[in-house]
Amino acid sequence: MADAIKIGAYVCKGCGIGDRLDTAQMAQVATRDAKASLAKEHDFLCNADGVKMIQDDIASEGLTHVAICACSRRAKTEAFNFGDIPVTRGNIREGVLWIRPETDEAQETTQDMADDYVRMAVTECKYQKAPHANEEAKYERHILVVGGGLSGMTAAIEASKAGYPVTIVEKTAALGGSAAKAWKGIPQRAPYADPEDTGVDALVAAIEADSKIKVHLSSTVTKTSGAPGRFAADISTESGSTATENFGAIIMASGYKEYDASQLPEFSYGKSSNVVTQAELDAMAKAANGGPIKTKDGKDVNSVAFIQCAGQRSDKEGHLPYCSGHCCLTSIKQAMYFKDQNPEVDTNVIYTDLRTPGAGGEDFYRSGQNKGVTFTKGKVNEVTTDGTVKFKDLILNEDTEEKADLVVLATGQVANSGVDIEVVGQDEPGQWQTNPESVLNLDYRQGKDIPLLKNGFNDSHFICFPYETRRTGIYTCGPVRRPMDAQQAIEDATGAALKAIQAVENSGKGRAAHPRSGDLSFPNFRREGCTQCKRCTVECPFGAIDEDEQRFPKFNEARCRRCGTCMGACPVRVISFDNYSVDSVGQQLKIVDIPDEFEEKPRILVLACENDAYPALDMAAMNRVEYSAFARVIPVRCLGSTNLIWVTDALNSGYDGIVMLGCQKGENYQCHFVKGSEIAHVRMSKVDDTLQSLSLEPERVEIHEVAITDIERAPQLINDMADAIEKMGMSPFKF
Amino acid sequence: MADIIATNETILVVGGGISGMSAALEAAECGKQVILIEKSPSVGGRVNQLYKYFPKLCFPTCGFEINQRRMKGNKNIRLMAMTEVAEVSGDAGNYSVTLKTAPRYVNENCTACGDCAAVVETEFADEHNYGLSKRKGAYLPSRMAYPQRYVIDPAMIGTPDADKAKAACKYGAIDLDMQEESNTITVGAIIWATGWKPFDANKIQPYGYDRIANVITSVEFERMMDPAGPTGGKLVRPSDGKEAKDVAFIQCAGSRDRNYLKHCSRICCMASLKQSTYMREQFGDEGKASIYYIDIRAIDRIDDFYQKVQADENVHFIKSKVARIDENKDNGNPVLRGVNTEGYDRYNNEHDLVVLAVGMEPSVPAGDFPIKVTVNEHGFIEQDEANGGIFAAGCSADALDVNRAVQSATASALRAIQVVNRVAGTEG
Amino acid sequence: MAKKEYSFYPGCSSQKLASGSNYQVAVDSMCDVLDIQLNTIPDWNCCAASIGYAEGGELPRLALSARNLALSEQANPGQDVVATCAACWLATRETKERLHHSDDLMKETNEALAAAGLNVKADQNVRHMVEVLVEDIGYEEMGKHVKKPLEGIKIAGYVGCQTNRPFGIDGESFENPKYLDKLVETMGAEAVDNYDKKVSCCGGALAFSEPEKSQALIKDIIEAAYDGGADMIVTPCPVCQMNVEIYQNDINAKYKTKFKMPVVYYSTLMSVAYGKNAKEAGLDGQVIAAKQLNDIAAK
Amino acid sequence: MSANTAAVERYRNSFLKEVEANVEEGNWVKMCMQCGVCSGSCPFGPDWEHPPQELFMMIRAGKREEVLTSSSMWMCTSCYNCIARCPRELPITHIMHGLANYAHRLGIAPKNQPTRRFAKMFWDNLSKKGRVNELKLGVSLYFMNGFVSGIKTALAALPIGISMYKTKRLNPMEYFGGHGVKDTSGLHAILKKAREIEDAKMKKF
Repeated sequence: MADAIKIGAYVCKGCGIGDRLDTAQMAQVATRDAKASLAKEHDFLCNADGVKMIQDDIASEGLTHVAICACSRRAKTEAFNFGDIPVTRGNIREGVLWIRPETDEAQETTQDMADDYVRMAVTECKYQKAPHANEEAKYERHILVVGGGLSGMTAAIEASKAGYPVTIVEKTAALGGSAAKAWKGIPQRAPYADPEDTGVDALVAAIEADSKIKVHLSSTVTKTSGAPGRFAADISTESGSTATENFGAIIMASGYKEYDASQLPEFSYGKSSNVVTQAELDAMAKAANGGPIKTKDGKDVNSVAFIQCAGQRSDKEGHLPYCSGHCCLTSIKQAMYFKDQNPEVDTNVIYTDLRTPGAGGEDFYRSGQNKGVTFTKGKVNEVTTDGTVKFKDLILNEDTEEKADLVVLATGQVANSGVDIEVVGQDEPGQWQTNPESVLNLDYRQGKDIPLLKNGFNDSHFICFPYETRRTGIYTCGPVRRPMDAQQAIEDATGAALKAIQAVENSGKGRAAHPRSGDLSFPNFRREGCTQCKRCTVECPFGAIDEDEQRFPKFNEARCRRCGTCMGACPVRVISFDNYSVDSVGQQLKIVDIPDEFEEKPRILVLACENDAYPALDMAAMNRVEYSAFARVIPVRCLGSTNLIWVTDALNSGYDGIVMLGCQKGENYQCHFVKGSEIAHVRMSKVDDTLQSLSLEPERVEIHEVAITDIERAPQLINDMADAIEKMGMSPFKF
Repeated sequence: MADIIATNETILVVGGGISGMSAALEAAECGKQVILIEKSPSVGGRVNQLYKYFPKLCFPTCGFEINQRRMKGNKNIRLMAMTEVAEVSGDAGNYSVTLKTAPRYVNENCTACGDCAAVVETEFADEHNYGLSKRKGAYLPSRMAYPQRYVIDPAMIGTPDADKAKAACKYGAIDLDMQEESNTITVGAIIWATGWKPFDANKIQPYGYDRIANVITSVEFERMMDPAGPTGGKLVRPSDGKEAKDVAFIQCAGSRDRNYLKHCSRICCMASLKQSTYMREQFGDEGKASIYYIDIRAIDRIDDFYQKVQADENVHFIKSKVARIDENKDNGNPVLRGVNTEGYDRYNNEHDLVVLAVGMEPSVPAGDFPIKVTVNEHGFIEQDEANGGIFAAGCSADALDVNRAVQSATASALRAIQVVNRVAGTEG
Repeated sequence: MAKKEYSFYPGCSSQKLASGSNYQVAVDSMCDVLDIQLNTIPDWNCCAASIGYAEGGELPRLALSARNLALSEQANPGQDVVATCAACWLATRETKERLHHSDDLMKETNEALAAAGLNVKADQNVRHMVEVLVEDIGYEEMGKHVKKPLEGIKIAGYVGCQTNRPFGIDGESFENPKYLDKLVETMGAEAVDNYDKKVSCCGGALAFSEPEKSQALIKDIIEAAYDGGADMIVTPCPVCQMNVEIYQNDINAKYKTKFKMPVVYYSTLMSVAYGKNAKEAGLDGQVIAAKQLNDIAAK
Repeated sequence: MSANTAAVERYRNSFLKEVEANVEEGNWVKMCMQCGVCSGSCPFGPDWEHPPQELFMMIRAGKREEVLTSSSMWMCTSCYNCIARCPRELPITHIMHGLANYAHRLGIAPKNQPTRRFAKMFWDNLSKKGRVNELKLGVSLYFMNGFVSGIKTALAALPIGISMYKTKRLNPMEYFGGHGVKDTSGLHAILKKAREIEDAKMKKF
């Protein structure tokens, strides 16, 4: 293919490049060594005139590819956009000029560096194809919402309002979920003073009136296969009948169940009918329907004690380690049930930290106090069957007790998040009880449900990107994602609906989802070379790859995030992208000029993750932090895409050291592809064998976790390698 | 400036902080036309001034890099920096908006080479560092500034320094005659994401922010940790530059208080818990933190972060709203006076430095919106049918942490899309 | 400037031969210069200060101030009520606000007043003399009348409690009000800046019943003034003035200090600066003589 | 009240309701969020056995005896620091006054609490003639602990008296007459009526 293409190389002289480097030589290198069809210099490439020159060449010379040897790919990105023409960037300004001292002795090595970056940019071009959307891309506007509670109904209505048809699958016989069981809700509008209607009835009515929303009651999803744009879901009724429908995207709003209070014997739950959970109290209030709430045995209630964090925020066995977020507000709301009906009823909320955040929360707290609800900072140790609450009053600093006609336990939310596919069958004591039955029944090789983040919730791990699940086109919302109250659930569901719509639109055009949103490339797979080793199917962080009937990997492009982890995993290198491949990197590192060992000019290959490490090096350059002129930096999509062959090739072709810079891995991972960096680390732990076989020192290959703020450290790591090489001596593999 | 193409199917996003950027990107990635305006010279907003996020202790610039790339690659977004809304009229599906764009004095030729800054001498308080350090009169607002283009401070215009800057630029990027521009456009929906500002600590008189050198705000403390910040990443006392190894954090500094902001600002508890980890990060076992609080609001799953901090014996929690701070004239130490209400202990505690966990105040005062929207008594925009096609995102809607702000922004993007889709008549 | 008229509530301490009588003398001199006319409320009564509560309780206490307001409405209709004593001002203003805050209280109070054929609307402003000076006269005007600038005197502005809290002077903060300092500088003297104890309590109400406790507070107030290099303390409150001035010997005895810190009223400062003699300025009322002021007055 | 009932009443609102009904500004007590800024702001802080915010918690906890017999609220010197700083707008100074007054009326306030006794004299002094008669007040104060100690205190205070006399800020003649309002009968009528109304409002608990 290499001869079919026509590459134009452009060397910019602006920003001091022309003053410090021999750009004519660079242009020559482009054509002579890297075989660019033409190479030109320009004083100021990114301005209108420079860009026009390139456009003219494309038109007149019929260039198919353009290599810009100027500033970093992160700068002037918009200026160097020529539509379908693939563009590569040689990072001369940030990558060479700004990290090298302006001295005579540095001149030669700096020029070498620049020349190599020209060679690399042109070479990368050769292995670039303008990506075209994959054929399997389908445009399906229909959205599946699993769960008919407040979150699910909201998601459905909001998606429908934007013009997208929705199908709701609800396990029970009615819409409404937990919210429907509440007598009233926490206020969501100023003045945040009184409990207000839950809004559930209105939602149900709106859904029934909405022709674009279909509802399956007493139904579950028994199988989900396919990918964004072409999901197929089996919806089965209790009676056993099953219908299959197609969807473009899925919203999982399977909600929560209340924590099992019978695990709190110390609070006499189950032993006394006057010890109830928040949900039970709301049911009693609903039954009372505005009248006085009686005890289960029909007696008047003159005093109520609310126990916050019952079995929550606790490391005790069987308790929930987290805070459920809504309980403080809920207890205030429930205390108001009594106060509004009869101010003479005493209501006391026993808490350790009263958590009523935001504008509305604090107003509601104040309103509760105003109505005579009292609040006691205390730690409850025991509730006896006669309703005596024994606790330590933390303000008065004494052990004391209160006798109440009714005791309400603020037990928390446990997510209905399906099976934990990463800790299969997990149900050890001390853990929240994970749901044995699946919600989505995904027909994915990696498991039936969405991977969990923590404590059984399917939350995103990214603070900036709250909707990033590890299953493309499937978004969770409401209390299944994170403990939350109704107001948050509504906001969350609306956001999830947007993401579902986005998935529909992008998968329809074959575009990637976050973080490479818009990327049209997708993994090409050379079936005949495949050895069915399954590494790609196992390692894909997004469960995009299944197996077909003949046990070959089956790529579901629309599920793919284009990180290239599969490409890095493949031992026989049969996976590649149109614009990113084993060659597009491998050939770059090979074209680098490797002086023989007596020249004392070592070469260090730096593979830097384009998300954090590469920007960090760019910003180091902006701060004029220097690093070794022997480094040759190549950005990679994710360290997970690093194929061992690059390391072997580099070592064989005489590189003296290799530095790999990826994102943080482990519990607080920063890797934008979740597992990429981690997988790379595992993969590279095996590189020692390669090194031994070549009888090279293991210190020649280093892999590090780097943050985007490591402006001093990232260059330092490169310099450390340079020093190490100085000690170890040059690689013997220079020919 | 090139013509702005906008129709009543276009969504206008006001404010380029994390909420505005997210709303704009989410809508644009659904294929909608978006105009994103930001009043300062670059996007990023408050989070870009943070050192780390809680509870992951990761770096905001990391997500910002991704968002920048999303923006660079998306033709549906038109970003206008240094631009504010002057007037709005009309209704959902058809708003007429007048935008005012302040002169940057630097055009798109700028390559961000920095030659202009090199020759300029005049210095100004650096907004990015809350005025704790100085920047040149020709400057790049921050290392990650986007658009990556320099700015000439308006105060430079007419000075010889400005001419020096112009002369230094080889690319004709500096245009000292640039004037304010006004553009009136039509849009279908507006997402209001003007965010928050730190509550003015001078108003909290008992804490002597205006009188005591070693009383600072949480946002200032955050800048100190940034290696590129005013102190080069060192936690030092403003009074004498000594290392601040024993720091007191005062919660609800301006929040939950009828004298200041009545609402709870939600983020401050987590912010202080986070900042208490900086003490160890910087000083190891010698770093000590004391947190004076009323209630620790580490809501939902991030409560485990609170538990982690609690387990650190170098972090102390005192349930108390500090009554007053005096200065020990001999060593410049702030002296905190108050009562620990858990069992009534009276304290007069000296610390090296006091950090006021200042509250969140909506950036736009209730009266200053260019068109009528429903604003609650705390200054946040409420969700209300009466707002028509105007939707609040992030901290314009409530005191929110980053995660919730982005959720809110994503939700507001859909609400805006619902309006423009109705206009386009594509409701399936 | 045209003559300004106010309905004046002098208060017990201002009476002839009472602890604050010198204050009254200086106020009269000051007002004379500034062309302020004070129309005393006829037959005014005590406000019960901040100690009457224990025996008096709520309504009787409020009724006392209400009576004064009622009498003021009768005799000086439409005029703001002005008090020179912090306690008097506070009690009266509090009464006005409480009556307007609660219709019941208004009703009950008027029931009580009716017993003496009185009725109160309480719609006039109730102001402290320094408010009149700062808001109605203004520093500039006050400065114009200075004949003998108080050069070379360093003065600590001790605002104390009740002139400052809970109402305070508009635009000033509770923790660091600046008006006394501005006033001092307007009179040509130097103000101690960031005077630590500016708004600390002198133990006021408890000076008699708990002398040790309150004198401990007074000690700090005077000490801080010395630390600030003050020659004297100035105050707008007769309770503060008395407490801080007259117990210095006891304090010296108890704490082995050598305090001899004059404590004067703002009105005394102003009268001297306006060229009044020592007697007119109430300087003869000083238990601890303010020598520098005497000297200037004598010039 | 017996120990058992006490147990039942704990953290019930009976005493809180009593305070709301009978104590000046007592209806604010429930609004406290236990931040303690009042306790930390009081100039007599260390002298409080139970600072305001703790008193409020005790009221909620139903500690009627401990609260009303406490000397704490008598420590209030009316400096209004607490009111100025309270984030919840509680008129703490007035509540303290109210609690003291209520305990005093119920006759269970600490007998020898000096401020309580001084306050009574002050009121008697002012209510008789309508204006405070500083000397009488002073003299009776000195003798409030009995004749002998009275002489002592009087002598101790003598230098002050003399200095005040010298500066014409104290009038010996005042003891026999001195200041007062003209319409004493009217004033007494007002106070009598006010007291009647207040007593009538008092709820039984």
